[in-house]
Amino acid sequence: MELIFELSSPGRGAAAQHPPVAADLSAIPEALRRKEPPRLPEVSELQAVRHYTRLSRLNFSIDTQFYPLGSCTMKYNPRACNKLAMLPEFLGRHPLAPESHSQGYLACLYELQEMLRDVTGMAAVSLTPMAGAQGEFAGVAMIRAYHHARGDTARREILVPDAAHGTNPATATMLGYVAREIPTDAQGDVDIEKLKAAVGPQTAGIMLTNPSTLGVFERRIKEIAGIVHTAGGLLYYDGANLNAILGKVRPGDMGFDVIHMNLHKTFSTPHGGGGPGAGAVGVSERLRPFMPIPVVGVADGRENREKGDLGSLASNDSRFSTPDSRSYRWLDENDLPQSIGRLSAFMGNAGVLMRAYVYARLLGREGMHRVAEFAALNANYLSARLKAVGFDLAYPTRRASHEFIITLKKQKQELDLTATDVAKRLLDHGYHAPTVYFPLLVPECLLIEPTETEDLQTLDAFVDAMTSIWNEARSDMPKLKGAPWTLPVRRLDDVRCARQLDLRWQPAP
Amino acid sequence: MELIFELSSPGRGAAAQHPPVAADLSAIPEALRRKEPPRLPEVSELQAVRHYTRLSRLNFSIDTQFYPLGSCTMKYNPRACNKLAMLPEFLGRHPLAPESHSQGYLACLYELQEMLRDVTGMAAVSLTPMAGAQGEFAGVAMIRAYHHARGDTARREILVPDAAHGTNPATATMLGYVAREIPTDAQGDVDIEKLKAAVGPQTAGIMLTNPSTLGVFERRIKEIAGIVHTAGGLLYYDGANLNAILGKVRPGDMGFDVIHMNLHKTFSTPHGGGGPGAGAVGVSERLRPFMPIPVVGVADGRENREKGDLGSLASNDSRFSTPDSRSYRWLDENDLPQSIGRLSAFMGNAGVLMRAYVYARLLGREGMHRVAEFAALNANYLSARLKAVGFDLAYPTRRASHEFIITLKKQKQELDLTATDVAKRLLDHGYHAPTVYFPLLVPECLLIEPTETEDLQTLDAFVDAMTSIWNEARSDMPKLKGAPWTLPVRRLDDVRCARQLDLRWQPAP
Amino acid sequence: MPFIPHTDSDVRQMLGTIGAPSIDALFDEIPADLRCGKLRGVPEGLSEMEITRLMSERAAQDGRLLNFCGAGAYEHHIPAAVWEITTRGEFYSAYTPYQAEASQGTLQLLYEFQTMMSELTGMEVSNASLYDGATALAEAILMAARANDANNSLKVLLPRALHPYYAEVVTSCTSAQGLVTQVMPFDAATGRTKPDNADSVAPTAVVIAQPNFFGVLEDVDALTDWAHAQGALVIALVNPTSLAVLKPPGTWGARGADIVCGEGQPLGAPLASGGPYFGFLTARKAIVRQMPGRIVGRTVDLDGKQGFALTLQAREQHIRRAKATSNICTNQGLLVTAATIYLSMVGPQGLAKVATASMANTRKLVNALSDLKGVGEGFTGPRFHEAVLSLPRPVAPLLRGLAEAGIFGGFDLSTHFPELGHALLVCATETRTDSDIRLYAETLGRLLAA
Amino acid sequence: MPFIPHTDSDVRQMLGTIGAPSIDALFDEIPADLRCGKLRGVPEGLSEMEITRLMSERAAQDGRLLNFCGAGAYEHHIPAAVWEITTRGEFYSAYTPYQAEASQGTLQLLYEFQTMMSELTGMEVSNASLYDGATALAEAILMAARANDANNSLKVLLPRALHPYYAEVVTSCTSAQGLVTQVMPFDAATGRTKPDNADSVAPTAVVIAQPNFFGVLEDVDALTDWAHAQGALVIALVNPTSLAVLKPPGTWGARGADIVCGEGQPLGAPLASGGPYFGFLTARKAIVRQMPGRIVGRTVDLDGKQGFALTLQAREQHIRRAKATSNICTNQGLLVTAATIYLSMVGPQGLAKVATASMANTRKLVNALSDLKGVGEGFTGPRFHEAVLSLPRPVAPLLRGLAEAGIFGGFDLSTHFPELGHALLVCATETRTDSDIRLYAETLGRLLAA
Repeated sequence: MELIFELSSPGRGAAAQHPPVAADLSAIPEALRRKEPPRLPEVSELQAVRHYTRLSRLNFSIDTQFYPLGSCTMKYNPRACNKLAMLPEFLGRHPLAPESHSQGYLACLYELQEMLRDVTGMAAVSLTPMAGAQGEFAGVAMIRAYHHARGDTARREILVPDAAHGTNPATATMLGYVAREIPTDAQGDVDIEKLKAAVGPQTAGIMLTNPSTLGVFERRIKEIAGIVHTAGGLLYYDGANLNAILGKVRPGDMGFDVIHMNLHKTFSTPHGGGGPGAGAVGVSERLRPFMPIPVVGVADGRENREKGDLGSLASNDSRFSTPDSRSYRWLDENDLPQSIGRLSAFMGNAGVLMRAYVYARLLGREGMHRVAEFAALNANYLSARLKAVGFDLAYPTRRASHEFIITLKKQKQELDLTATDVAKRLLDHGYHAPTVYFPLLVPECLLIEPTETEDLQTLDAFVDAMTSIWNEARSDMPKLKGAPWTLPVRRLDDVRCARQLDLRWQPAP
Repeated sequence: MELIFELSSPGRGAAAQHPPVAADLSAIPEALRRKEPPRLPEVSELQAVRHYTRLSRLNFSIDTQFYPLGSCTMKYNPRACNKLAMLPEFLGRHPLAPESHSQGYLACLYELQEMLRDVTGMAAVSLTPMAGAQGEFAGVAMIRAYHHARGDTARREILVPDAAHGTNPATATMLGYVAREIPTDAQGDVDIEKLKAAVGPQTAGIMLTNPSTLGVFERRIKEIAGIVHTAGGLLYYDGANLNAILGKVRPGDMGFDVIHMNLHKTFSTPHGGGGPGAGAVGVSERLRPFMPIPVVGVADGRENREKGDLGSLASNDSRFSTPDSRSYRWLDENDLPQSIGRLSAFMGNAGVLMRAYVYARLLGREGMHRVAEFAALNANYLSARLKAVGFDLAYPTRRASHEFIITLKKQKQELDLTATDVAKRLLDHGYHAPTVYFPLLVPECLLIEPTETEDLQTLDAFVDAMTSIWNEARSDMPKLKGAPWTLPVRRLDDVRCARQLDLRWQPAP
Repeated sequence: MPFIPHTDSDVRQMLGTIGAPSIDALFDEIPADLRCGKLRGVPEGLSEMEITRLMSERAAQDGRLLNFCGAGAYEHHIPAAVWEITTRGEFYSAYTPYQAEASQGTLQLLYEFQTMMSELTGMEVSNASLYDGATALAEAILMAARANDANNSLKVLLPRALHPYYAEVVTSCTSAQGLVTQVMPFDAATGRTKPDNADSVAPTAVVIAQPNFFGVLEDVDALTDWAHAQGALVIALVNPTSLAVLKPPGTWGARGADIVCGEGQPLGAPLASGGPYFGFLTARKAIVRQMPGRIVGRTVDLDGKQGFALTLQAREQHIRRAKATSNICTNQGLLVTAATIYLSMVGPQGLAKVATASMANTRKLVNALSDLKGVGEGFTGPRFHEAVLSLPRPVAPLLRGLAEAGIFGGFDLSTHFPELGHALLVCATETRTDSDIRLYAETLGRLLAA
Repeated sequence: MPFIPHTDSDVRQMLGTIGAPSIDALFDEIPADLRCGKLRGVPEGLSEMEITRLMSERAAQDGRLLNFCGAGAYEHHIPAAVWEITTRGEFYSAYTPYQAEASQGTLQLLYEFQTMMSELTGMEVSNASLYDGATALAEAILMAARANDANNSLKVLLPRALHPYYAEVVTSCTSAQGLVTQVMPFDAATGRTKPDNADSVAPTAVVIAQPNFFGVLEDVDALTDWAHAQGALVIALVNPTSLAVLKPPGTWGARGADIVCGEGQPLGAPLASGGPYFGFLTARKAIVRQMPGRIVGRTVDLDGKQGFALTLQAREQHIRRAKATSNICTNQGLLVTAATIYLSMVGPQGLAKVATASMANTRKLVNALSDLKGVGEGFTGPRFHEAVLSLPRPVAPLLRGLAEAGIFGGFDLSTHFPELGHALLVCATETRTDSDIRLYAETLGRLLAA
């Protein structure tokens, strides 16, 4: 498709979108004025609408395709979440608006904090981090602040399993730590002996995902927690895989001190083509003083109310009204003087939080319990069916959690079939590719996560597509190597893209 | 694509959409209860969202394609019209809500009436007809009521030019009239001599479009008006082509007694895949008592205010506030005892009227004048360019109005190229087909209306596509006869469709 | 220039190609004395920013009343997805699907809609919609007159317990074709329609409303058989929500209704001040060629692949002109889009719950209001989700008082049904809560006590 | 079961295939003592109807204040098309475009966005967005520290006239990596920043905010040249709307800024209580490999056809892990979608009008308020669309009074800038009308008179 700039004509514009005045630059000192206008597109409103509507149609999306994308939890994004977060009053609210005119909004955030606190088993929750990676940053920053507050500044290492997300070591680095890798054993568990050998007075903490990115539950988690805690370190839980255990087991109960949640995964806020996300953090009692601000509290100082209090929402007549008597306020550095501080100009990705709130209320208690149940059912079913087709599971003796790994190691050797080939050919079948080449320690891997919102027919049709690819690898390899064939473009030249950098349109000279 | 019913599984559902109660049928007398539930789809919310999102992508639309569709005025539908008509308060308003809580809504309708009155040059406007055809019905019904009110019940004929839309004679029939055809002369004008011969005491009126469906302006309109009026008949203006003359010439000034406007054409409300439309009617002074109800009036009885009064809206400080002092009310049979009555349960397609109102205010006075200017510019440009390619214009000596006709009479004889072939092949090029085989009196015709909202590049690209087809007709006729090739389906079997009626899905026996 | 994409240089180039000196010259065939000047009645254009502010202010001015009125338009929950998908450009800004190959989205959806309406009503065939419930009734009557070869008296029996505006629309739309209507009275105690043909002329068609305008459920089997016995075709006017739980018209009496029609608004269309809504119309297959409006059929393409197209167009005005079954051209495609998505999302179980929750809430409302002194139930017959209440005082001032308290209390029956005294028609759908109902009762109690 | 599509028979069939006796058995690797019971802190689920009512009530509870506050978030008109297109499922529910062939819509849009931001800022390269303006500034500082080979003092000069929350975010995000910040004061009369390096350590980077937090326009040429003279890289923190009419950072001083960043919210993102917004970051091409965040490039496919893909991924955490330029993973794709459509719809002329209309309205507001007794302008420097007012009384109670009258009067500077006394930061964008401004002046006048 043409670029929007190629539709542009000098002097064209969408007049209805212009303020009804002439542009008057006279109030700007001459030396500060722009000499040439920026080369933004000059198009009509119809041109813009048609261009971006057509562009959108080049995308895959949850609303149009199945995304068995491991570690990304691409589940249905209920439309109600979008619509209700975009009510005119919420959209029109200035972030610094007075608390007197923000009680409805603050009530939503407060209740979201409380619900997240309960599902994670933590002592308190801060909603401000704007993405998983920022949640990780906040988590490790709190670990650091905790040690420093005790005068313990010698801890320079963060332990990270080799299967971890790249954000984990990257985050450790951003906080000034050295990331030290802990290997995984053949069963996909952390190698406990290696862990024991690695911990010490230099250990600030460990960053774990459980179930791990290998798609299996870390069975000796309590033992790991004991080892790290004994060494004086803290445990960080990467919430990327929270969907696997929601309502089944809680990070707080496993012994974690801090957790970030990807609300755009487990709480189904949209991925939006790469964001915005939201990475709320939950903390144990000892990390509470260090939480990032702002946090929402109850104005009468009862913010440390007991678990379950929110349950009272369910008991009144209309089943959903807020107790009238409560009022809310922002907690800031005055309330949390040891806070790691502010991570965004205002309150993080507020609109994403509102969507997560709506989703959580729609699910409710029973719905939360079901998330992991049906995510696991779908993953184990798909895993069993693909195994029957002939695909090799990376951890065939383990239960799949909400995701599982197929390895093409054998097929690569025998047929030169790669994970990329399967991924690209799946696109032709109308399925988004699974996550490929991650986790790094499984060769030619496909990490597959169907999520709980996909139905049996869709899973079966996906197995049909995988079966067809399995057969094609033996009958028509060029078809696989050349895929995709039916998309707007065929395989793109990534090497050229990085070498001959073309990062912006320029007018023809 | 599968039908939604083929995705259904017994017991599945979108639970969040169910009222939170069990269905209790005990209050329904046994004899009146349904025994078997209707076979509606049982699908998840994601299945429904994905199915209908994907279905939508099989459509052409203004937001994705150029529609040079003669007589249909497929112009840009501003998104603001949709958004503002769907503000929660407007959507939540019950049609019978008290006037005290409807002043904002009534103000919009009243001002729309006033603006339409001015652009048509009529004495009064009623907004209630729900489509062009219902506007026609209302118009002819008023003509009938007018004659009957004078005791003149002998008029049994409505005159209709042979080029007219099918709705014109169909409407005459619905009102109990005989539709009598008047032929068109070689220049595309009504044959005046034949008209003179046809009028008489049996003539209730004449239904005209001007410019006609031949895409040319009826130059002797004043003379026609004189002939019909002298015979005691009234003149009905079919507003289908109002876009051609908006702000240039007014039906009221041409001598018409009644007009319907297609707000979904000239006032750009969406076609919606076949509706809803809105067919407001304007009337001359003598037909005012017969207008369909309800109409919006000013509560102080000043509903007959002079033209131009609305202009005062433009003069105050913020440029758009409503004069505070005015209040509005519904006018009904008590105000208009001779009304032809009610044409819908409530106020017609109210939401469509709101969209038209927003559009009219966005255009404003100057914008209205520009509609016809640029519609004519685009049509005459396209006509000139296609003529240069070699296509034959049906009326080469006439100015195009907002549309024009190409005839393939010669190419049909020489090459067996039909209007259908061109239409279907254009779909492959990404353009909606022009209107074909209408008007009926031009053989193998394509009626082309580009509208004022399309830009020069789009028109040029369309000419390129037409040129390519022109060449293909000489080099690769099977490519044309087999078109379309790139759409979800190829040419459909209409004959089978009508003979082997399959009008609903049935479960496999 | 809002929505005009032409630059000055475009205009010059285009005029050059045309060979015209100016845009104005393109209008040189219009007699000069007809050309109009400035449109004085149209104000200057607003920017989108300004009209947004204006409309927001007008919306706020009207506010939102807590709604207890039905009377032909029902406040139901509409899933957010319904209108987010319906207003996608591909549905919203598409044309009528005459070019079938470029319109498979709309056409398949309409085929699915026809299936759903056939299922709900228990009939064999459905059209793709009409304007609204009232005009659907008028079209059903005209269709019956065309289809009833055995009896062309052109007399139609309407229940007195019919929506008064529907009765007016029937008259507006059918009288010019010679149809005459006659009324079947209702029983003063039960509110049910009495099978009654006052004169000896056999009716061409009998209309049975289920529920009737008072919300009362008719004895449809008896009425249907009685009508058929007189040689009339039976037209069922039904609430589509109710069909999730009520006997479908196709199974009424011994032979079933012949034509079924109604207002589709409860299926996903917002109240929206009265429109756009849509009418539906289903029938026995034998009379499909007398149906008005568009119909979609399933067929195959050149390669034998399944596809959908408008069919039976020989009935329609653009082919048949003066001999068409109706002058209808547009239908309510966008609303049908919403309705089809709505029905897919609520499903048969959801729709049954909507129906019974609405019934239960109206029951609660009637109970709460009947506890007030002087307030009583109007009728004893079984009912769906509306009810008539008799009040001890004139209705209009009470409704004004309720509106001042933010409540739209219902439809005042005293104008159209003076025989009922101070009668009010109320409705509480599934969207009303117990506290809404309590608020209504308390407020009305206060007004009655004043 | 909301959002769970499984029927009982599906579950049975699936468990059979798996060979598991129950769903619970799928969790048998989790130690029993860790399994949790009921989530007591989560209430029962609501239907969509109920949550719709609840959210509507909460929205109504907060209402809408007439807004005169900027302070980092600006109320601009957003064309209706922007979010209607942005929330189309294909943009809204799409994943990060790692599978380029299935993501050309998002990727081409991001390439267009990068072009637009490069144009606005006058820089060679742009990334595809960061979280918000404050974190974009923090990332720009970290990037400068990596890129400035000549000076690794890790000292960064920030203007005192910087958004106080931005300063806090910079500290939160950069201090663990050893960066230290030092403040450049502002001139008490003009409000302009003074080029001032209090100690002798040469800074690694100097941040110039244009306009600064007080809305005052800095002498950016002089500041840029001064910073470069000390061996620092220059980071421009800019309001993107202003760049339609203000000198782009790429042309500041003799050599131009090195890195430009800012808050993208004014470009099509609603106020929305503070987010989601997006940060933008552009730079000289020479340091592109030090950029954080995603970058899209144009390339070709196997057939030589143009296409777009994420590029320079070797910088990013999922490839480079502990050695990445940042841990950033998600960006703010959906907001960038809105911004790109916004900029296409307003175009260069529209954006210039937004900028100058906002300047003019703020000028009118300042004039109207300064007419009140005891109210004065805070600074004499030229300004963009915000202004500091000095009030005769403490600000907080006056803001409360204004809020009671439905007006959000601005940002109270007295907490963060006590040296300014009773100072209030106000803003009137193009969305404010003359009567809005009059209403503010009248209301404040009344409060001051009380």
